[in-house]
Amino acid sequence: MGVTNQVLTEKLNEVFGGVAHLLPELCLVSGALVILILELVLKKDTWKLKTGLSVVFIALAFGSLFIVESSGLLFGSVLIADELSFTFQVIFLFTFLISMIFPSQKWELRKMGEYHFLIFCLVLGAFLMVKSKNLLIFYLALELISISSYILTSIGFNKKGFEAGIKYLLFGALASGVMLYGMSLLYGLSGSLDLLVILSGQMDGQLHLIAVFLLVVGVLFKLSLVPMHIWTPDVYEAAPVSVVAVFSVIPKLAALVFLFRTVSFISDDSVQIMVVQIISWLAVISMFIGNLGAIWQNNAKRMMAYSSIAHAGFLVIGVIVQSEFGLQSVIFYSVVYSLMNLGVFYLIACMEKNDLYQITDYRGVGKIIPVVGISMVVFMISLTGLPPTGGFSAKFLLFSALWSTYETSQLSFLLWLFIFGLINTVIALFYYLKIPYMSIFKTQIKQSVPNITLKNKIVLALISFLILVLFFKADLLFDLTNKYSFVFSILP
Amino acid sequence: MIVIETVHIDQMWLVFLIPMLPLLAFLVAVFLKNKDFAALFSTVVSAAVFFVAVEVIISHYGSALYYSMPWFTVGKFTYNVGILLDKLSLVMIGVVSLIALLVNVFSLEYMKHDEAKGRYFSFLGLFAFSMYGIVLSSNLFLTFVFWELVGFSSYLLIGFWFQNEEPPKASFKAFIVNRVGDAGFLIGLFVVFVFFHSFELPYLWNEFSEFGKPDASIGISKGWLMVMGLGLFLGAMGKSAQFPLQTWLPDAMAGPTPVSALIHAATMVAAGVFMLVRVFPLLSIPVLDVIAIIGALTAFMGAFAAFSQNDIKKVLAFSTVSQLGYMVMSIGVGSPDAAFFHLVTHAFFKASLFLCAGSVIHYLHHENDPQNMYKMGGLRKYIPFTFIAYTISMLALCGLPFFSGYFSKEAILSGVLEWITYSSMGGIGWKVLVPLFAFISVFMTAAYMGRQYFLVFFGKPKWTARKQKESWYVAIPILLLASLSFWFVYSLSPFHADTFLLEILRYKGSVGSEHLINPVILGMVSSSLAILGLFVSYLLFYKKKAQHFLNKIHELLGGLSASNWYLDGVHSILIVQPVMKLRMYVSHFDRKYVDGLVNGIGVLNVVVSQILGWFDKYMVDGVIKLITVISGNLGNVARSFQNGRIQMYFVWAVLGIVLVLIVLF
Amino acid sequence: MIENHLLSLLIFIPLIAGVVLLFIPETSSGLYKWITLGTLVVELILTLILLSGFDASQAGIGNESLQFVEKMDWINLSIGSTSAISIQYYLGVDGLSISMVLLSAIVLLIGVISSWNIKENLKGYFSLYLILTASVFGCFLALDFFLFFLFFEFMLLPMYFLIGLWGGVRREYASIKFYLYTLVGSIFILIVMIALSISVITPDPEIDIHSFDLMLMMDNANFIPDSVLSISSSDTLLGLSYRLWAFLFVLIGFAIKLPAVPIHTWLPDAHVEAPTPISVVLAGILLKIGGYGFYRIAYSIFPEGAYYFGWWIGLFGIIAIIYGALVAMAQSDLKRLIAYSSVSHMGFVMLGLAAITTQSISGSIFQMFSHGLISVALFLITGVIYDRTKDREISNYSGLAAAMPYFTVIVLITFFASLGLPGFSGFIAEFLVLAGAFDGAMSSEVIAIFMPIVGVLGLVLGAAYFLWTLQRMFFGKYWIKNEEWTLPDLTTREYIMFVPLVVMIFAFGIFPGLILDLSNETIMSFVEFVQEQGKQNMTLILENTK
Amino acid sequence: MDSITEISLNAIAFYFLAGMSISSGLMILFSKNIVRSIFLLVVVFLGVAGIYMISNAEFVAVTQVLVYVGGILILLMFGIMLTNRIEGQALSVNHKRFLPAVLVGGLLFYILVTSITGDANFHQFNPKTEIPGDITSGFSNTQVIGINLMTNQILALEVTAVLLLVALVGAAFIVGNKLKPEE
Amino acid sequence: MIPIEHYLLFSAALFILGLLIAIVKQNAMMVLVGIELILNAANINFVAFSQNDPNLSGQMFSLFVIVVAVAESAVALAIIYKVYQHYSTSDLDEVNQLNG
Repeated sequence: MGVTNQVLTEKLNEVFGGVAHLLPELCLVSGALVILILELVLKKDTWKLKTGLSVVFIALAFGSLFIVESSGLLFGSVLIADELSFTFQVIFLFTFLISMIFPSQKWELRKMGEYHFLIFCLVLGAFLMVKSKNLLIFYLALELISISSYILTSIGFNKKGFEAGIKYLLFGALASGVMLYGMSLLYGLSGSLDLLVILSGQMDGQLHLIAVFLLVVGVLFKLSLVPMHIWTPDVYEAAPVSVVAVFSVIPKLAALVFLFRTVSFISDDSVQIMVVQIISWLAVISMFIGNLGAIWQNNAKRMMAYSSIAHAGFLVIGVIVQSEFGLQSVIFYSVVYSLMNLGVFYLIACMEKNDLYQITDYRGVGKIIPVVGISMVVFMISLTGLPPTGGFSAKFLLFSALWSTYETSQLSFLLWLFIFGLINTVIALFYYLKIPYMSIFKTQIKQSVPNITLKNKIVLALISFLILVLFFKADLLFDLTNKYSFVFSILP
Repeated sequence: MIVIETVHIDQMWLVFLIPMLPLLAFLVAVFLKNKDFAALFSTVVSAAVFFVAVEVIISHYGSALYYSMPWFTVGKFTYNVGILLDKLSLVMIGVVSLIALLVNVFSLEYMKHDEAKGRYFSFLGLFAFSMYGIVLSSNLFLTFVFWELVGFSSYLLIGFWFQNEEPPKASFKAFIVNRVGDAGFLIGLFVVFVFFHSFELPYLWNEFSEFGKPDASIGISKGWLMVMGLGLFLGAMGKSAQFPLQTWLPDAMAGPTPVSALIHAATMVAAGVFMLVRVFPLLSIPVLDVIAIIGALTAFMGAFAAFSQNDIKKVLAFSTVSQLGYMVMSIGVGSPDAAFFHLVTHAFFKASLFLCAGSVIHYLHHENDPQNMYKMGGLRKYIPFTFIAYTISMLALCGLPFFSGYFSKEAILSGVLEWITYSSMGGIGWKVLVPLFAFISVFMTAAYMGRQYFLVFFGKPKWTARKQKESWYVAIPILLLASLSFWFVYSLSPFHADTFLLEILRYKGSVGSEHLINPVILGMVSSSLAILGLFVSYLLFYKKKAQHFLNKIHELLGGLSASNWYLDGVHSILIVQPVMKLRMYVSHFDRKYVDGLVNGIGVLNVVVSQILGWFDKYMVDGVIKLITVISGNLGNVARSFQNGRIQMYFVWAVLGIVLVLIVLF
Repeated sequence: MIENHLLSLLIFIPLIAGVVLLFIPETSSGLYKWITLGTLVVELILTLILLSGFDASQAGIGNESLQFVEKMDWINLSIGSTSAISIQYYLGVDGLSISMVLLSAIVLLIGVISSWNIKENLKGYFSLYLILTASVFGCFLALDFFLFFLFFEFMLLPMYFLIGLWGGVRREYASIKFYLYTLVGSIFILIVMIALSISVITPDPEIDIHSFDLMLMMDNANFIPDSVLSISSSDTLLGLSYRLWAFLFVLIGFAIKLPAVPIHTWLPDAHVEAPTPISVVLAGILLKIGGYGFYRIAYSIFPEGAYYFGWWIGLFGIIAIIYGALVAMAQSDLKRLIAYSSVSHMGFVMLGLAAITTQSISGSIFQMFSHGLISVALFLITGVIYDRTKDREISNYSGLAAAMPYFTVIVLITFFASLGLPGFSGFIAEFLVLAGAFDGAMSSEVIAIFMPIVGVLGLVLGAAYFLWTLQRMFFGKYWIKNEEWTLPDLTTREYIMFVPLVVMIFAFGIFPGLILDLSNETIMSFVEFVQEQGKQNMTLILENTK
Repeated sequence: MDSITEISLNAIAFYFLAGMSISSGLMILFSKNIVRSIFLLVVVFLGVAGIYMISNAEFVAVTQVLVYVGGILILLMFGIMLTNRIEGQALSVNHKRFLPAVLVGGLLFYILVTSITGDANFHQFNPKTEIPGDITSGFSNTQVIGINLMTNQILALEVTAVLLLVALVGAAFIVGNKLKPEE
Repeated sequence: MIPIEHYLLFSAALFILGLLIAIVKQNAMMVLVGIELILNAANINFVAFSQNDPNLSGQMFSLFVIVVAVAESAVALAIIYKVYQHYSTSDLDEVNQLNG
């Protein structure tokens, strides 16, 4: 027993040695708890205080991200901390921060402590997801994100919110059930819960492939990629706009990172190609469904939901490519994507503040308020992927990576992905342009000038500016990611 | 063979004045708003040009001077601007400048009261400029440039009275028909360009040491040689109104009459003949055959059509067509010298005839229908100078001895006979039509001219008399021109043309040069034909004999003649209507199919209008529609998964998974 | 000093002016047009300085032919440690672009003058106009594919808004149609651009620097040996080598812009709905970018495509000539007619290109220049009538010459210039194209002999619809449909627009050397390059992909 | 595992429990009576717990009984009570989409069964040790679980804690919030 | 020992049953029932496989799954309750204001 105790102690030391590396996560948890307690203690409407506290904890988490040594395997190798997870954690915190400074609505979410608490937990889940290397941790992270999301969807406390909440929940539960089933099979087939061990082994037999795919299904659910995309429009339409902004960025990108790891861990080339092929067809279908579905939408958020389905298709190109170039590009794309989505949802929030919900309500707004008009154009052009915006650089880099992989591998589905992906840019123009079209070409029906504060304008201008900078000096960001030659080195 | 001498610009500067002065007149008339001054200036310039031309002719006659300078360079090929001053161009300049001067003087009176006199004289200047350009140019490219410009100024002059219904249409037609010819010219030029790499006439002549046969080093096939020749001839057909492109010329009479005299009788229409004479060495035998038959046909058709015209100018116009046919035919039979000779004589007497007609019209211009011959009559007493000039010119046109027409017609006819003799050695075929038409035309020419003569100047006046005298501005030009139709201008002997005009070409006719037929006999035959023609018309239109017979003929052939062989109708059916239909079809095609690729799909689709409503309910449109319809429908499909029922979402999701799993295997 | 950055100045002056306009308060809105005018005058002056410094005798193609080069690194993306993507700010002119630059300066200046009576939202209009100006210049000056693409795409936005906000009744539809078509085209180009940038590396042994340098792309040696776009690649797609696909894609991309026939339908709509100055810019310059792209990108980078697809390019050129003319003849709207005449005239550009002879290619470039000027005048003519009556139906007018004699003179000259009357620039261009095409058809058999012959027919048709219009609208008895319309003759401002145009159309017709000499040396090298390299590449490709 | 013929008590129990569970499941599927379905669900859960029991997973089995039967089932009953107006008649549920459900379900089942009975290679099931074998040797299953929870899976445990907190707070928040935003 | 394939077949059957229930039943609570069955199916696999695993990772996993299932059910119940308040039904087909 003594020996055992000693081994156990060592084990415990090893495990808890990793705690220090979880400082950012701890900051998030403490932020969540502090605000929750504050909510219980303070009864007054103190949304500014709560928001301020959130921002402080975000800042703390952000700071601690830079403090902790961010590399290696943690907690008995259930977590990977590397630059990849680091980058995405930064993106998550940034998104969180922006969502905290969204224009205040009539139904102000930020006065509820639970709102802060839930977003903290959601971000925590995302943090864990980008680091997870173990199926169990991944499952729990996913559920953490999911359960927070279900509640956040309903946080508007209106009819549609609850409807969307239950739909999201049931669909999510089904998806995670299916994924679990796949996980259980994987466990049986490889004898481990460690992702690397599972995927780097020999893979033979149908069941193995089925299991891998069922695992991927759960990821696709968060990524809102076909066929697990169906919940997206309903949820985006019903949830409050700042929540949607978070939804459209954080869970999606977290899932993307996990998917990237999953695919890159697969050591059997033929299996990897098969999985990649499946994903690339799904990506193509997603682009089409997303873009075509968006065309006739009139609700701005619902349209953006379809847009995010389409963008999921673009994002997974980074997974499909499986090269350094692709990884750098997909990071670039993710940053630009977050910026664009935050910008658009910020804009939508500004409009909702003035009771403008439908795209047709936006008539003439851009004409009256040029900042809104210009930033609308910038965002939409960027979402479409046209120069001179970051959206173009991002798509351009991603497709360059795709082409270069195609050149070396000569896999024909990559070419189709390449072509269909670019064709989709044209389809996308139809609906993206609808917003500036309405707001600039049409004349206003309501006579009152929408109330857009200076702060709103500054934020919009800033985001637009960043998007433009990411075109004109794309290397500022791209070169930052250049040192990330890590992911492939971690493979045995 | 006259050696062509390349000279320096210093020796040529005077020649440059010839085209440039009219251009100056044009610019002055355009930019100075004083129209009287413009008219005067134009006349002065014409006179100056004439004197310069005389000076140039005197100083350079007998030599062949060539000057060329680069215009622009593309690749290694240089397009030149140059002057070729040989006997041909010198004579032509003399003819053009003289007629231009006289027409100008005539116009001073004729256009006296016209509001837009300034415009008229400016156009005349532009025309003269372009015409001199054709005459003087040393290369085919430059010729083409001026060729088109002549067409343009003709367009302007025909459509001078643009407020009326007819002139714009006529000018439109003239230009388009000319363009068709020019298209042929262009193709000819391309062949020249591709095979000879030069447009310079002296160079081209050198390449053809034997007529119609280029040096072997050129490497041009017979086929291309023929294409080249026919192309160039097509150009001439347009300008010189040869079958089937002659329809524009009668219509062009809608322009002012002095213009008809200058352009549509003497100069511009002669440009085609002039050009053919210039490029004569380049034309191969098959091409010449085509030219001959087309010319003969045109000569006959024109003469035939002239018969039942009531408009005084139209008769002359058809006569011009016929005479141009003569000239072209002459080239075709290998007598370009005769053709050119006839060009010169014809220029004078036809210009004179037109001016006479102008004088008549001017005199009657208060009448209701001043150009209808049946409303004239007895004019000889009222405008005696016109009558005199007309008589002389008409006799010249008929080809009677003592007049210039006799010489030139005789030269042509002898050429034709030589040709038919020479080429029918292997049996007589269709070629016999050429002399046949040629001789019939002599008779017919005299007949329709007689008709006009008697209708206009004899009989009882059918108009209200007034006191008005012929102005000297009118009388002098027509008399001068008429006097140039006397035999002594060209040859001492009234029966035998021994004129320098038949010697001016560097080359003689390609066919044998000895006279196979006695010129005197030939002259007698042709004169008797002409006299017969005049006599017949005298009986029919002066003595009013055999009116019944006339009516019969008229009934039978009047329509054919009056409508110029229904050529307009034929053109309309063969070309205009198909093009008009085609444009509607193509436009419809464009709208419906290219632009509306998807209309078919659209019609099938009930929801089309609803779908399109997003942009514009009533757009009838295109590929955009294709995309909108397709993507709209697909969009609906994409959305139809989203029926809001969560358990259906389950079904779709699981179905998706199952499908992927099926694909996996 | 100024010579060193002349090209940048050409691009940035209007850009800065456009931004400055945004900060001028609405109260002094009268200032906008003057600033814009001033900017464009400066542009013209700069262009003239450029012309005076341009050495037309400099032969060669590729790097050695470039002048006023400005080159610096712009975006450097390092991928891992082994490769990088380098995007350069690379400007320069050579014989292919210099005449287009001149054309842009002229047309854009006239565009401003014709914008004088724009009434609403002046600030937006003129700043968009200036941004458009900048991107037009950028497009012609850029030698880096990425930079070119940036300007090419960026042109769409101002154009979209200019048509959509200041256009006619169906402006919104027209603007979105214009945008979509051109975007489809640019997607085609983008595909090739991506593929090229991955295949082409700077000759630098250290690491692979993927480059967008258009000059590098012209040399087969700069392609990564086994990349699919390299000449040695044996890969095919549907039986066609990738290089040929790439050529085809670029061709389609620019053909939409040109526009070639089956994909031209955006043009009539965009023209009809656009305000006059925008039609002017659209017809005068934007269409030329399509043609310019053919030379600069399609033919230069993939010369073998010129041989492989030459026959088809020629055929589509011919179809455009005839088809455009026939459809133009059927139009009842004057502006639509003129729009279709543009389709017809741009067909000559394609035909000239297909033939690959010095004459035809010079002619084709000269045609772009000349059509630039003539179409501007044509659209201004429709503008004159539209300004007065807000109606463009041909059948609603007759005998306008009586009411507007001076205007009619301008119309007459312009129409005749457009139908190719000698003495005007259009004739020289069309003659060169057709002569060259004839030569090409005879000597190299890239195109068929019927093409130039049918092209000549196009000249007849061209004359037909222009003169018919002239006859219907301007001659005959004076009659207008609506008694209330007043049709005064040209105003001073209109004279200021028309007279220089007519003078230039005339001057370049009399002295075509002014333009032709600028590009003659370059074009000779270009033709030689395309012919030699094209044949060589063609045989290599056929061997490799056997 | 070559001893399929070797019929042990375990095996009999397994097939009995499995059969019971599946038949109860089928009855749930076809029954329209909600209350009956819930009780049949108890049977399924118990059956599954039994299978855990015979598969050396006593702790899981107990948890299953406690949490599912004791917790989730009660929750479900509450839910049904709260969300259905009880007016005397039996609580019933409508069935829809039977055809598409059977279609996709059948297909999926077919795929799963063929792959399970096909070439799946479970016999070489050879778990990679995550803790040195000597730690777990000599411990009972429940003890091993305990050690694991405190060492390897400590992070999971903590995350689960947060997750439960979220669910708790969230559920209370959703149901208990008194704020009334305008619709 | 019971062959592992039999465990898998059993769990597969349960999985499909759960799926069918989730799709077919109109009542929101019954859908949850179906999902619980799916989770149970996964758990059976975990437990079955962990028989050979000295670490018992599978059993651990199934424990966590059970816990998460509770949490999920709790939240689900809360939301279904609110939905019922707003829609006066727990029939999911009638809860479809959001579509398209």
